[in-house]
Amino acid sequence: MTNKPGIGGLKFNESEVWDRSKKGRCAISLPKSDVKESRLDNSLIGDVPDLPQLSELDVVRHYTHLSQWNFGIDSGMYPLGSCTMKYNPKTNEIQANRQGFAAAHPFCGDQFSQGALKLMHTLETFLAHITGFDAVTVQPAAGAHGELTGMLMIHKYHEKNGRQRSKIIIPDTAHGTNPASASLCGYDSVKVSSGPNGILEPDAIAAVMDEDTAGIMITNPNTLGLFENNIKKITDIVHAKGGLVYGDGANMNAIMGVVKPGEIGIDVLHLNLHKTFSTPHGGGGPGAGPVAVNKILEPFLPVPRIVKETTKDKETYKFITHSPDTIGRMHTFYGHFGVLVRAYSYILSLGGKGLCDVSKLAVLNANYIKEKLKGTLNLPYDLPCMHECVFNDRIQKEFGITTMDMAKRLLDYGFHPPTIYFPLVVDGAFMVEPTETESKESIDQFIDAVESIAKEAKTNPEILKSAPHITKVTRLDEVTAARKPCLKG
Amino acid sequence: MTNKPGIGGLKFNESEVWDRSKKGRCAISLPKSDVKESRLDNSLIGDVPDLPQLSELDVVRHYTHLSQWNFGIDSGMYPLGSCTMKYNPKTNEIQANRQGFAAAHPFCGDQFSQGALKLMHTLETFLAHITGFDAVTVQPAAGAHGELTGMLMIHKYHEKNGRQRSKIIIPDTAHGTNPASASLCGYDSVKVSSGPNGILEPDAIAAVMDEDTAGIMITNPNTLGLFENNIKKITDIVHAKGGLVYGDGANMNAIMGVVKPGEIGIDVLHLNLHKTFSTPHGGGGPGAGPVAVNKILEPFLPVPRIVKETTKDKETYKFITHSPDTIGRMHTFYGHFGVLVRAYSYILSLGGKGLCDVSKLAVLNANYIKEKLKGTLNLPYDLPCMHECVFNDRIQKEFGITTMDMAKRLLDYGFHPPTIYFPLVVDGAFMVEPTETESKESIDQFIDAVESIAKEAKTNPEILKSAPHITKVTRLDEVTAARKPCLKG
Amino acid sequence: MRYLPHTKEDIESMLQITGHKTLENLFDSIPQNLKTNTGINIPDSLSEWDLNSHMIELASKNIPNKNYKYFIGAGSYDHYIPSIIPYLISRSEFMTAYTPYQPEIGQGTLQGIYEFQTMVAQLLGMDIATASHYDGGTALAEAALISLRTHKTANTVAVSNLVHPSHRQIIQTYLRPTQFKMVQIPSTKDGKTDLKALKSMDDLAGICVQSPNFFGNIEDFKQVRQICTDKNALMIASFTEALSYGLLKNPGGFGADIVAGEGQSLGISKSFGGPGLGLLTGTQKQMRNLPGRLVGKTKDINGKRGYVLTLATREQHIRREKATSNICSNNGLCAMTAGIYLATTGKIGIRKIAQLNHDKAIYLQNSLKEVGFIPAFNTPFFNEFVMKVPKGFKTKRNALAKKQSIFAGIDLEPFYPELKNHYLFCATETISKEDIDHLAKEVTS
Amino acid sequence: MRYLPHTKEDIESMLQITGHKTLENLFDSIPQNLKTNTGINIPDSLSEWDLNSHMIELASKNIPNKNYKYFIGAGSYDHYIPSIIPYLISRSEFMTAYTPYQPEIGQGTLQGIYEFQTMVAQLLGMDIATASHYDGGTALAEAALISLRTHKTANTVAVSNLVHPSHRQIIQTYLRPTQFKMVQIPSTKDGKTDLKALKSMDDLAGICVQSPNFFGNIEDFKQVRQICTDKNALMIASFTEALSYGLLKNPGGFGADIVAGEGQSLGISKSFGGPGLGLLTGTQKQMRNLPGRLVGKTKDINGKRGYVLTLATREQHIRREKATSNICSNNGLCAMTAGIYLATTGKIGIRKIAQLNHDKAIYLQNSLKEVGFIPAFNTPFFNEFVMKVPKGFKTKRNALAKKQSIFAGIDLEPFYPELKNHYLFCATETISKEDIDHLAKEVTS
Ligand SMILES: Cc1ncc(COP(=O)(O)O)c(C=O)c1O
Ligand SMILES: Cc1ncc(COP(=O)(O)O)c(C=O)c1O
Repeated sequence: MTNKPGIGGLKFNESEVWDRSKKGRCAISLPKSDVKESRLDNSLIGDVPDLPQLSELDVVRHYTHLSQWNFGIDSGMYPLGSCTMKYNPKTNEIQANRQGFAAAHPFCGDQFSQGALKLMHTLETFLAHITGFDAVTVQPAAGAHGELTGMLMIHKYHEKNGRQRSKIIIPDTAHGTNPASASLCGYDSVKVSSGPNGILEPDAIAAVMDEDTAGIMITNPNTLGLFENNIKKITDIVHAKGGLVYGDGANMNAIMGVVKPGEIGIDVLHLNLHKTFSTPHGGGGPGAGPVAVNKILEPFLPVPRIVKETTKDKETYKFITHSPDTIGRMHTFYGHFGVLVRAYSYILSLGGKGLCDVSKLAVLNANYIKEKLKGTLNLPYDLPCMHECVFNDRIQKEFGITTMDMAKRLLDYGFHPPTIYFPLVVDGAFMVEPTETESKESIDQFIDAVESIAKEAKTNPEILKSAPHITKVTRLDEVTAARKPCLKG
Repeated sequence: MTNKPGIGGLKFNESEVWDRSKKGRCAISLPKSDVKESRLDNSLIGDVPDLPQLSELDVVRHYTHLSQWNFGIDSGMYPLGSCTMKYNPKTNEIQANRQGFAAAHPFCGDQFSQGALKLMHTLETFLAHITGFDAVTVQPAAGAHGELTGMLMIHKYHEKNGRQRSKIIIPDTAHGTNPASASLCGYDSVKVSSGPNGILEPDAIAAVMDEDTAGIMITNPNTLGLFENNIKKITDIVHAKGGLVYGDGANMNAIMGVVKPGEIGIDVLHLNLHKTFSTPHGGGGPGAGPVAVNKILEPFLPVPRIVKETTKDKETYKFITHSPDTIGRMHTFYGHFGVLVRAYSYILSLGGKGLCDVSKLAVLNANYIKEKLKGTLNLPYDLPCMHECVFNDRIQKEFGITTMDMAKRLLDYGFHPPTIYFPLVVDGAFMVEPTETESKESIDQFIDAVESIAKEAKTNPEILKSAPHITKVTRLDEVTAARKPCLKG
Repeated sequence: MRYLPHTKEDIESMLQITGHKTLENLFDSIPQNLKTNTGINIPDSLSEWDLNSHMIELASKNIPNKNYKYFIGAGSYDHYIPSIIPYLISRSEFMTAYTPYQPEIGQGTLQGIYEFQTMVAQLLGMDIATASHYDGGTALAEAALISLRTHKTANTVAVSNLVHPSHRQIIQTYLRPTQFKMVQIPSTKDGKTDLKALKSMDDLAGICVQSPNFFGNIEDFKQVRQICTDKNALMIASFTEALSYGLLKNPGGFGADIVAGEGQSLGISKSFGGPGLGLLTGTQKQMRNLPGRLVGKTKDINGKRGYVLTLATREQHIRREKATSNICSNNGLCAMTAGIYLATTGKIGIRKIAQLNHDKAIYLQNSLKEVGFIPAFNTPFFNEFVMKVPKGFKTKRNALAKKQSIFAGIDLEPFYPELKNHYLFCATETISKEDIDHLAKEVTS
Repeated sequence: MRYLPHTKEDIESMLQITGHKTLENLFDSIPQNLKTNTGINIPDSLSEWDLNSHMIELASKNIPNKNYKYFIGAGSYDHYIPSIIPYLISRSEFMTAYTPYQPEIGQGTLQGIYEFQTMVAQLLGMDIATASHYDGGTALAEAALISLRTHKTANTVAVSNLVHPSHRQIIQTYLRPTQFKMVQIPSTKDGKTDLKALKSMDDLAGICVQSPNFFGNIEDFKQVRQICTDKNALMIASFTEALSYGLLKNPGGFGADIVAGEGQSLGISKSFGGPGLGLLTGTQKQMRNLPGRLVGKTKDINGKRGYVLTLATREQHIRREKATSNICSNNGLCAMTAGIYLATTGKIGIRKIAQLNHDKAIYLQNSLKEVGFIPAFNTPFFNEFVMKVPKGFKTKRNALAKKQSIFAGIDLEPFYPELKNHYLFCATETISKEDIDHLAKEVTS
């Protein structure tokens, strides 16, 4: 590949922050004290925490250098499957940082929080429209937190019906958070395998669904990037036995305006605002995992809920905490409000039609990559895909090259690698989700890179095995890290 | 040197912006049109400028990549002599970007611009206190612009006295802007050499000063980092012959609180807010070059001027444009207001005492480097220095190594090189100005780097001649660039 | 739309490759009956400029007067945030990265979080700090679950009723579907956890006490530790005001097994309650029981220092249904923010600022005393305390909030019905003497 | 102080090396009589927090109402600035770098400015654009000097009196000490430069006409070019509204030799008039006469594409007293900003936004007509125009400014005494129909 995005350049070593410390420095501006000092009883006072002592410039350089070692969406294509790494618009940051939002105290009272309440309430309505559900809570703090919220509601539902159940059906393609969330509700996961073409088969579900099973957790489109065509049959089977259907909506980016989970038998669904709705992932959160439900489950939504009261002359919004069947509270306050502001801004910026375009183009990009690369990499399921496509290293294995090697080599080419070794059903999975904000040009560059790496796998496998070469550090010893954990300095 | 700051890492190639262009893209959000379109006569309408067509993410990635190729103060030590590259506090940016300042229109009228007027007037007072002058204008847009302003005032002064003069004395150590500014006023530069110990000798001045000479331009501390000890004698000589003394205050960072130019015979002085007063240099400006004058020259200050009117119940500020002897206007509006806000914030943050500390520590850092490195590099003038010290490559020459080679090698070590080949009186000058915001640790690292490079000069000169090695590009062909200029794509 | 780079030509040439006529055809494989025909009922795209006006309007509905003054805390605190923090944190290399699954290009996040773990462990006096949880409440719920899961026999956790009310509710929510129970420890009339009552409780897997507690009062962790040892229960310490440990003896010092709490005070904006920062720390012994991400230090194959996510075998993506928790995305950028804040304040700043919080709170309490407010307890506190208010206060308070955006105390009755006319007050370093004097005048006049 | 890293120990150990007892001793070499004993009479250091309050207060004294509306331009224009621009420009790698004297680590600035030069040349239809000047006025003064310096015989430059008044004043200031003269070209009653009068002027080195001119009217560059040719004078075109060339024929198209003007409209905030962006461009023939920085494209020794500052032999640091100008630091970051703005608007956006400016201005003029304002001229304009106002307007205008931060027109009398009761109005894309209707109502009622 001629002129790959990745090249070497000058970066900076940076010691651990305390190695910059020098007794007597302080980087914060100390507010002047205008009242007299009041000493607490000595028995209550502790030693001063031994934090580093730096100047303001020390701090700025330290974190500037650290940032320069990171790869973000603004640095290049980030086709991390199942993560929907789309462009995070800068205007959303401006909105979230407005004093009226950023400085709002959660206990000012409804009367003084109308802006925040209206925003959250409107966002709930938007998300209900997008997913086809009757009610939404924006309280959950992340996708997994949304899953737990949803599963708690299912659990409470069965309890309310007077007979709790003990199991939950989870496909082998599910994300790890699904079974983990179910376990937190005391449900045993019953694993079902997807069929020969990567999607669930009704018979498989029918075979395990019974009156002791609370329901099923389905990710649709699933983590192979395939749409679960039998979803309606499956939900019927589950419903027929009194179970409920949990939908993992992390992949909603594929189907906005095309399919509404609420219309095809899903009872409860979570969304990842930090995926589909462009809020930055921040190197590990914060995200937000709103949960949408149908009428049956609405009574179980967590509190507080937001209601709108319209009198002829004005609208007012308020929190209500009294809700007899609620599962209770999931967050200390009302969820990740700052993240909600960003998602709300994104939805307004795209508009209803824009969101439909998003899904079409996301799916176009994924299918384009699938078609272009399927000769180069093995494609376990050669079917029309949705937002992502999953390859593996079967072809390269013969040269002793693994998915890991190819991923690391992609770093030298200047790309963030795809998600690897997930989903577990594909061994050596190489899971590519381009998202709609990548242009044809950058996608073609990515395709070139993968093709050229596939060539190298034949002609020069060593360069892959020893990759990456131009990053600040190369492959790290994760085994020792886990065997002799060093978790602080 | 073990563990030098500079290391290699992953960066990104970036084409020229138009190579990213694709017909039909637009990265700006188009305001909706709520009025009907009115066509101008076709004869007036031009072809659409052929600007690149990009998406928002294209723009963000393009400029993010470009930024990653740059070295700023936040990246590391930047000891560029005569440039005072100190830390640029982030809070100053916050202040300058407040809507009340950033969105202020210059023609709102005094009544609606009291905040801006008060800020500028107060800043003028502060600068007068710091420099010991009677009046200040903050209108000049940069140091050289300040020089021109000052020289125009001197010119007008002589004119007013009924006899214009034709020459101006300029020491060989002066910055290039000095003679260039004088030329703009039609003065011929009379060059005087500094004496054996790098400063001007009264006799040399006396020898050239006459009734046809408008005065002298002196930089003090001078560009060798030395204080002009004979300044008083010199100003007396010049004044005795009816000349005036222009002071280049670009190096004010050395003497705040120690010497006030206005008290030692200087008649007019410019300051560089983008040096002494921490405003960011922005890769080539914008800066600001306020000019301070004594009573004699005050009538000649450029218009508009800002005056304060105090009535018992309130203070008001206003612009006055009528000023019979003024040299006229230097800027379309009132100068680089946004830069003034930053400098004003800096002065308030340091306070009077803090500014004195600044100079002491800046001078301490420079003397420390001078002492530590004088064995390693040749020190043409081994005298107590002020804010900077000037070495050269005399020792390394013997291995065929030049200042240029050492500068380029410093890049591999992760430091911005000092100013090189200036001042012209020192051949192969290597001019180090650390500023007060560099800690002893970073200065010691710099010293280590220079020492280790000096060793390499002996043991491995090739590595210096071929430096830099880890930057995105290495030495560029400046000759062809100038011979066959390619100034646009 | 400026976020969507595809031109008509791009779409056509790509559709040729994928073998579809139109974009709609990409979804042909989905059965028709599953597709929606209701569209998306959301207004058309707003321009960036209309979005700005809309959001300015909406934001202004929250805090009308920009010179707001908060005399309230209760889990969300108004502290100064140095301008370098928003700048550094907004650098896209931090802001737009995913969880560092590829450590070679995530060293910025990884070293930053490793340093955060270290400084938080320092602050709380614990061996191990996790990379972050959603908030104080969810972190505390995880702590409760650890004690319950790891205890041989007991299936009850005792939680002081002076733990933040929301935190107790979250624990309830998390425990409901399990076989575990939560019992509440009553409080004494001097506003502290009733340790005598605690002594009489049995079969406890864990005992959870917050200090400073919801009333702002400092609890007696020494005794709590003793009781935990006697009852062979895990000592779980919690907090909502992280800055208090710039001044107070930290829970680690008392031998807490697990410390969980809220880190919002460490440079994170209030943002109507979230995102904050869930801190969860433990002793070495708890290492493998602690849920959530952990960054560890290691070397690359050339021996260069580097950092990785480690001990993943506790986590959902490896252990799936057997994981210690379902947590995946956490509050990484808030942890990075707190890390920068701790490095910025440093050893000198953290103590000075903590002391200042205490000084202002004492001055506030004295000022209110002088105008007829009565301290509900005389127990040492950090920057929050409870006062019985004179009558007529409620209306005055609302007027102040409405006219001047001054928020004077939180009515405790909704949380503790027995505390009619009791308000929880707070003062931080952002409150000046002048502000306090002004408040005192306003609430009397 | 947080900006000063030196600890007591640092200072002591460093003084040992330098051989001084105290910091004061560092200045012993300076004769005592030269030292000041008046100290620095400036208040003590403000904390970051007190600085914030102080600046918020000061800033609020400027534009009390944040929903300001500007119906004024006159060289400073209110245009939308996309949020990506402040973000990108504030990245410290751009913001805190010096002029790229070491190109190997300044490629970001260098390529960015090279692209800026290219796009500006494109916008104005010229061969060469310099890297930037201080503002439109100083750039124009440099242009005038070029014509005067390079002309064999003439020593006069003719400047239309419809060139921005400040620009004319700056030219005056710059010419005063020289042997050069400036003469003004009168204007016609349809608000354009009087070209007939110009024809009668002789011995001109350069002729300078602004379009759109200070009244907003579009000048006849075709004729100007003809006259310049006949008189063998350099044609210098100037402008204050760079966006107008998104719609209008550009000066290069008419054969201007030099084009100088203000680039503030290209993504730069008004900031009370500065820093703006001085644009100075010329034909190939003028290359070596153009003062200011120029970035050129070249290769490194490995043949890699790269950029450098070039043609430095024109500049003060090489040529010293013989330099084409004394300019050194210019407005680099503003040029980078404009470059980003031009790349963001692009070919599609620049035309749409320019057209929108014109549409709003026309709508504004019509609305004002309907309420009794009379157009001073009927000459085509871009986004500014002059109206004769009904009496009583001045007071209404002030009230509007005071109460609603609406600034309706600039009184032209101070600039052109003959134009009593004439105001210069402007409308840009930031003004909505609603705003205009509101203004029309306010100025009648
Ligand atoms: C399919 C799926 N479900 C759930 C999750 C969990 O979301 P979160 O990380 O926000 O908890 C993810 C995140 O990677 C996911 O990809
Ligand atoms: C001594 C001296 N004088 C004058 C100047 C010119 O200042 P400016 O670049 O702001 O025009 C400089 C800048 O390098 C300088 O160092």
